[in-house]
Amino acid sequence: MDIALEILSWGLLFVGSAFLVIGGIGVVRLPDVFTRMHGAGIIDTMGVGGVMSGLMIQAGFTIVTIKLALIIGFILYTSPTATHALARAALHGGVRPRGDETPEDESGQGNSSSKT
Amino acid sequence: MMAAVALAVLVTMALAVFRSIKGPTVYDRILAVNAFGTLTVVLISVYGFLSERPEFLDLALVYALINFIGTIAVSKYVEFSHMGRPTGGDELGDI
Amino acid sequence: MLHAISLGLVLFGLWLLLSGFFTALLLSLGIASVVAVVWIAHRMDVIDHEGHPIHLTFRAILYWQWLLKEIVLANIAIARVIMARKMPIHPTVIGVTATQKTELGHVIYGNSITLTPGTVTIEIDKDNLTVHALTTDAAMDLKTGEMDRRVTNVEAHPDTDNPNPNANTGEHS
Amino acid sequence: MGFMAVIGFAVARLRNLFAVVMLTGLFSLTAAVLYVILDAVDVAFTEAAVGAGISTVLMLGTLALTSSEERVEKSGGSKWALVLVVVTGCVLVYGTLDMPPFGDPTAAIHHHVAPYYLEKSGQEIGLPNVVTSVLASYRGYDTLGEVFVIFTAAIGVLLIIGRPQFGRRRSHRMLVGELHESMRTNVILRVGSKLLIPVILLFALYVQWHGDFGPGGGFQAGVIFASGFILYALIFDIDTARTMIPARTTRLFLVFGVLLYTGVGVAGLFLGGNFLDYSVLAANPVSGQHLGILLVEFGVGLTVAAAMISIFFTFAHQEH
Repeated sequence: MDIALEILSWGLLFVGSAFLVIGGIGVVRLPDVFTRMHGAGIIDTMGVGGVMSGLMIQAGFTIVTIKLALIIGFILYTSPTATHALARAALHGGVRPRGDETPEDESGQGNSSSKT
Repeated sequence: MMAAVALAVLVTMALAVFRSIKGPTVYDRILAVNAFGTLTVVLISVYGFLSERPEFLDLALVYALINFIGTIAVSKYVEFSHMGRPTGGDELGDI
Repeated sequence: MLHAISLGLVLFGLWLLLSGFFTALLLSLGIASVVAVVWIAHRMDVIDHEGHPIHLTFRAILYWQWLLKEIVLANIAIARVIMARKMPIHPTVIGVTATQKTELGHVIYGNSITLTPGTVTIEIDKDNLTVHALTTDAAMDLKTGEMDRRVTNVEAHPDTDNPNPNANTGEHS
Repeated sequence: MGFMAVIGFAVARLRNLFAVVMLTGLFSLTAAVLYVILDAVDVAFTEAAVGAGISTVLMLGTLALTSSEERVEKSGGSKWALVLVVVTGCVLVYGTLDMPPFGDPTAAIHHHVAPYYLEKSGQEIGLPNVVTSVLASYRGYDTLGEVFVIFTAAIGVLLIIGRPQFGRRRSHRMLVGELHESMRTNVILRVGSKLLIPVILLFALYVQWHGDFGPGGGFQAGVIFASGFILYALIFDIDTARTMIPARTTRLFLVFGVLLYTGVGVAGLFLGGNFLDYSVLAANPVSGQHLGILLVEFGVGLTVAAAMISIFFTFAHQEH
């Protein structure tokens, strides 16, 4: 394999793993559920993306590469949808985001409209 | 070197487990389980790559899929039950 | 109908990518599966310009390149925030208005916001998006509306369904 | 393993049943990783699909039917229960002492059937995935039994709580209406799922037909297929999903799957072989085996998918 590709791949793997751990730390350290979502977002984007693309380069052009690409695509596609579903559920479940500066009536509105 | 990547994934998994046990709200747990699922996908991919068996990647794909559906289902359930409870008095009796 | 055919083609491509076996039996099973899935999807009524946005393909690729760069930058910024000893976070909830014309455009915008660490779309109501931002920087970035503009450019005009080729730097307000 | 212990302990300690369900999901994921590392890919596949996905959803359905807090009962029996559990645990550990060490080549299992399966399945059945050969052909009876278990379970669930027309239960109609309302406004989930559902279904069929070559097969495919429908039912509303696949259709498929499996077995009988002997299905025993396995797996897939879908709908109809 090309030495440049090798270096690039290991670099990606390293960066990906680093971001995974940072995201994990974020999930533990950040103060409330909404802020923790940003930590999880790091895992889903940079962490997964880095590690998986590192693996892709390692694999060369085979069916493995294609499947890894599918997995990245799938995670990048589903992650925001799932995060949004969760955020919405939390908002409607009455969790107030910390440091809620602008007065929000979004959740109250959502509840009342659905209660009818 | 691959082992280092796997180790990073495991450490992150441990962090996610910690968060899922600690809570405090159900949403934190859902978030942590979702993250854990994603990490499982990565771990299986790395492992599958190490053992050079591309069929492991199908497994990872299934994980990603199930993880997504599970998260949606759980979020819906939570949202639904919170919103739905107060209105539960409808005894219409049809169906 | 056009969407159904293209969905079928995409699915068959996916089948070939997944399978990697090119025997007659598996290919015919693949075709049968694709037909079955397209039929079910048709019954579910999920095939339309939202469920299968072929009309966006080309500009979506350009947009992805930009989004990828944004994601990387945002990742670095948020990672720095998390690793700082005293996390300089200022969680805020802001409302932004999406200028896209279709719901699909709103969805792309909302998901792009969520995909960029530091901002999460927590509620979407027509063209009003409620966004949770981790830091003031992230909130400011969003407020500039660059992402909004770019998503609007990606979006095809739904009435003509005919992508306008030189709409990559169009001013939109 | 450490994870499993921690999670198991937490499951026992937590009183909030919701949290327990989430942790059970985690437990399944960890177990599946363990299976992968032990090279039992097919098992991991099933664990991923069933343990982490469907069972979580079904448990939530149960929670919706009952209450989400466990009542703490101070009972005097706990000391005896503890003793019992410890004793049982000791007996189990004692039992494992008799088992050969992991990977020991002299272990009994490596001497009787395993080498036979591993060596002969290649020429007798001609499939790369030995697990599928074993499950569907050598152990065809067992798998048939499992299919019947699933069939019976689905029938049982349908009989016990699946008679909405008789129950004076609160109507779900209004709640579903609300759900629909909230979903219609939520474009992100709707558009996201629209694109995804065909892909999921196709992936399920891919798993179904490639069970011969890689991990997968009827069980896993059935579950994935069902999960596609469940996603549809979650995002759009349950009534719409129900009209998409009426109860009659799922029941039909439920029965058809079992009949297909049995039918293949009986066909073998008529063609001069034994029950579930696929070699006689075609001129050439190997392709006969192949055909038989393909059909049988398809039967399994149908039954599993139909069973999962009907169980899910039964639960969903009962919610609140």
